[in-house]
Amino acid sequence: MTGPNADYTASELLTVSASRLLADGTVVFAGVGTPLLASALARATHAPGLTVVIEGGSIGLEVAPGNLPISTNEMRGARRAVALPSITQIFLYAQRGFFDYGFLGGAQIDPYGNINTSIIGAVERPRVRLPGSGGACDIACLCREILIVTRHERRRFVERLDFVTSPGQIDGGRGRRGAGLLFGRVTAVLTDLALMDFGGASGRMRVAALQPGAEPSQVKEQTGFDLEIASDARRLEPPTEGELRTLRGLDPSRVFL
Amino acid sequence: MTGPNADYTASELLTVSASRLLADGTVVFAGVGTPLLASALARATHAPGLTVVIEGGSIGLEVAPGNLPISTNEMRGARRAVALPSITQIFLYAQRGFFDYGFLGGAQIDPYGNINTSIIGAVERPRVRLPGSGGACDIACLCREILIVTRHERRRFVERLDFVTSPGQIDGGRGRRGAGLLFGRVTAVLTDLALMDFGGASGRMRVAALQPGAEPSQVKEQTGFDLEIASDARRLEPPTEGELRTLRGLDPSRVFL
Amino acid sequence: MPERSAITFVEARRRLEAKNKAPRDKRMPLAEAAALVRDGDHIAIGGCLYSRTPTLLLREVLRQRRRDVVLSRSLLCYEGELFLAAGACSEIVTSWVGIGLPWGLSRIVREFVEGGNARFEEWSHLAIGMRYHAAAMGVPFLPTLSMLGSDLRRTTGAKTMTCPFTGEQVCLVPALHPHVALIHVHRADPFGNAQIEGYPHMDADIAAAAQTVVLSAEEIVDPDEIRRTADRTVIPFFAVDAVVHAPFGAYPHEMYGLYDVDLDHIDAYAKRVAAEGVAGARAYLDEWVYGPETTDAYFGKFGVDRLERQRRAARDLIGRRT
Amino acid sequence: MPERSAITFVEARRRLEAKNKAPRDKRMPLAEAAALVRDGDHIAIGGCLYSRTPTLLLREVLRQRRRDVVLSRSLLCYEGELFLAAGACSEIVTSWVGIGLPWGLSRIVREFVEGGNARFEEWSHLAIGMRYHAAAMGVPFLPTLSMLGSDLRRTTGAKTMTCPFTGEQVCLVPALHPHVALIHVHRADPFGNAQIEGYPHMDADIAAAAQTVVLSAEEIVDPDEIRRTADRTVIPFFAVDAVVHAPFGAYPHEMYGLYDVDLDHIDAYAKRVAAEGVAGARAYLDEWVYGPETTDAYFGKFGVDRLERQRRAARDLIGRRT
Repeated sequence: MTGPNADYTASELLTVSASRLLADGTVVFAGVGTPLLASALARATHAPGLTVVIEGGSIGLEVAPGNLPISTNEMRGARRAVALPSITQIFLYAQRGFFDYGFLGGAQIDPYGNINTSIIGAVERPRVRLPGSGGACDIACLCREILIVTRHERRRFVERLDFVTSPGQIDGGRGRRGAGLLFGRVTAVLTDLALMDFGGASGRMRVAALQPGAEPSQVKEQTGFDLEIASDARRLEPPTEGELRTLRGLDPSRVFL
Repeated sequence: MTGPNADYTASELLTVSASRLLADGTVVFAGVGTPLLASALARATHAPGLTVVIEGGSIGLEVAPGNLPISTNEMRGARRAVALPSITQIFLYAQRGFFDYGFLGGAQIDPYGNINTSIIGAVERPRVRLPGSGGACDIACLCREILIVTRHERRRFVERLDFVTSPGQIDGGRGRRGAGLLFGRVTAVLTDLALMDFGGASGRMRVAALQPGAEPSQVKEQTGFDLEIASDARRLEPPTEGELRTLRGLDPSRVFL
Repeated sequence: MPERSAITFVEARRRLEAKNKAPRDKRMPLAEAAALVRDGDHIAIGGCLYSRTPTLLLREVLRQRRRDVVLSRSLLCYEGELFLAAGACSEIVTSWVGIGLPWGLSRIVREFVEGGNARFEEWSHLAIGMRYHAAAMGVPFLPTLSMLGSDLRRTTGAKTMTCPFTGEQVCLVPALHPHVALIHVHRADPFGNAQIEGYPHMDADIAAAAQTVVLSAEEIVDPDEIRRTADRTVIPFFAVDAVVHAPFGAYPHEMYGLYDVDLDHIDAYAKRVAAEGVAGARAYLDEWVYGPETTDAYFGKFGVDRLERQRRAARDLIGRRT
Repeated sequence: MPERSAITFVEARRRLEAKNKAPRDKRMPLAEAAALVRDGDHIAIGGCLYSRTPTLLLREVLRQRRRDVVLSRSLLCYEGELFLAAGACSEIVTSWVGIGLPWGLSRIVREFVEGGNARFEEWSHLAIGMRYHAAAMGVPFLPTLSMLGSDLRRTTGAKTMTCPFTGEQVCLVPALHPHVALIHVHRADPFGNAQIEGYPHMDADIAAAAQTVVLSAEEIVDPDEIRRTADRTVIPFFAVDAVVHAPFGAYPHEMYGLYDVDLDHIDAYAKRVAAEGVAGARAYLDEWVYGPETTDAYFGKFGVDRLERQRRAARDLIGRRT
């Protein structure tokens, strides 16, 4: 996936570029895995004033390098937290508007950033029963900026979802407003190949920037729907030595990397 | 108000007979003053398993004799409490149905047990602006049994209210149901002259029992509306020595007696 | 919203999104924090009646001669009378106003409301709580079974609806987003993470509901102390805009476990107002609010012995906690 | 309610009104407490995923061979797999099911749901919380901005309405009143006053929402200790029906500050199920649930050293709480 001479893995690239999406002095609602690693990396690099929140009920946690939480509800996720409200309260803070960013992944993502983590096939008799929303649907409905971060695979980026678990831009345009979603929008879809947004006229997903070593043809080929490349598409900077060192220090045994 | 030879005051009589309305093993939502004294007296006499709750956010309090709370939100009301939830949570417990009894008083009470503690005169330009509902309207809407306890005065018991702060039986019959109140009803209106209920055919307040020394004529004369006396009206027992001793011990300086 | 000047649901969310949520040192002098209150603001007051009242903050708001504010509180104590008498307030939103049973009706509230010079918007106690809770939850309304069959439903503009799941009738109350919440707590760190002991009252919801939150705290602690007891934190820093170190910040009202209510002081005030009405409240303002230029001067009038007596009284009432 | 067998709003209130609310000693043996669960009951499980799970209570419910229960939980861990494999459960109500990222999809839930042998009713995480919260509040529904634009709204039967105050659209979710709540806490007195450290999860709402509440506690304390720290009580006794003294009652799941999750044990279970599917879960049931006749026998299989190791791990993670 990455350039031949790249000295980092695809998930390292993904995590580092995700961390760069997070501005200092903001609040990020992060799940475990890549989102939490990206958030911890951001805190350790350009965003020391970033506050991390996880859905189990932890505000301001500071993960211990090499001892990352595996679930959002466990003691490792409460490390150095400033508050431990109920799970319901955490989501109500999101609904109130306290959280700037929400990270999402997904088994299926459509051209408008809608996500399916529930069902492949029919609702009443699914072909594949996926784990479900968890907090994903809530994050998609309630956070100010929704950041979709995932590996770039053709089977994942599909023209039509079997089931919309987490609303993205719905059908583009005023889709969210029409559904009653007054707040929030998908501001970035980040993969190991590209950074995509919805800035085009069509309201569909389009490539705003390419990851180092990724070619437009490769991105299109790994996408299950017709994907526009912005004429002014940039090229993202590769991870720095410092970023990689810090990241690897956070997850030395590569539980999530 | 009480019999010529009575060796107790009207408010002592009222408090003692109020305490007898409380069954053991129940939960009472009490305001400060007579309700709290009656509840504490019940705990000290026939209902040791009575749990007292006050709206400031105290569950299971045990008042200190001679050091009674003056407000429902102060430290004296938290004495030996088992839980101190938020004010909102206390009322939500009431709404859920945890509280068996709710005590109410009132500046104006009509023949159906509806209560006014808000406004005498017109809403936009009141002649007398009373303190307001506090938790009274909530107690009237949410508790299982509403106990109205007050001095018996003609100006208080009126045919028509200027304002309904706390709904009683509304217009009798299915009045509460019609208003959407699925639960709770006024089971007793207790004064220093009589115990009244709504057991008659008319659904209006009627005398179910007379306080010691009180005569039907006296009760009618002190009531501002036509008050029926049940044919089987009983005579309430006077306070016992023990009840009076305990009660006076609770409020030796007679702050509320 | 029925009352004047609270913030609408959508606007409240937009303003919150625009706020700086960086954890930063928010400590500031009392005067600077109180200056975050502007003329015409809807102020939600923490604590309840004479418990955990942000007395020093309210005193400073009065000293800065704010005008035309709306005060909301679950139960409003005599701070309401002071704001009315000072000409600082023209509307109160509460479920009950007064000091307590022994003191009877508020003569000043009666004068202003009956004279048509102030508006008293009355909700049931739970309804006030539900309005703050709705705002804190980020929803435009909440349902309750209270106020059904009460004239309060009509006068407040609360609505009724039929539950689409059960067919039962419920009462709907609108979210209340104050411009400013003034809250006094036991403990806060410089970022605004706050902990309360004893009765939580409605403060956590008020803090999440308001656009601007001003905290005063008996004690400012190191963030590490908060992190060690994170499960006691009831207000997270990102909801807070200002932190003021204010020992005895609720006095003469009570602070759970720390000092008892000064009933002698309150009783003297009440007697004065019972006798002189608004003039009595204005005399109190001159003597206790406008007069003492500093917090020290204010507490000096009570005297150290009296404050110590009230501390001991609180210890006797609550005792050692484990 | 969309899911089978939860209690309706009005019925839930009636049943609660009829309950004995006397403060009495509710301590009883594990088996007796678990027997309060009946076939066909909707069981709400406290804690979340592998944190503060009422493991011993669930184990006993399985040992008593309950049938046809519905399980609801905010995030359902492998206890859901065990109930399905045991033939005890035909429906789960949750927002997510699995053990965690490293273990991938639940093979057993897939087999049962894809095979049409179990129903998986999925709500968003907040929606599950709002359903318990509505029931705890004693209202038939609550509004939320979540699930708007999601197919979950359609499949769950949640409704939408226009806010009568703002004209904005909101999603309404129905109250969820479980028949039984199984909750494990740090500390409870014999009456059922309960305190939790660390994450409160959704347990307080579940306790107020359910018709019957069964508590297990790491420690049974004297009521006076509760009274000294009343502001830490999250579940009041009048909501509780049974209290079981159960040290390590969540093991192999974690208990905040007391013992760490036993990932080795969980990983071994997961590997077995990944390889053998339902047969693997049944083998686990035989070895760890049906096999050990007593709690001692169950913990004997882990061994004292292992339990002590997990205690130390928790202390290292949380440290001393001043």
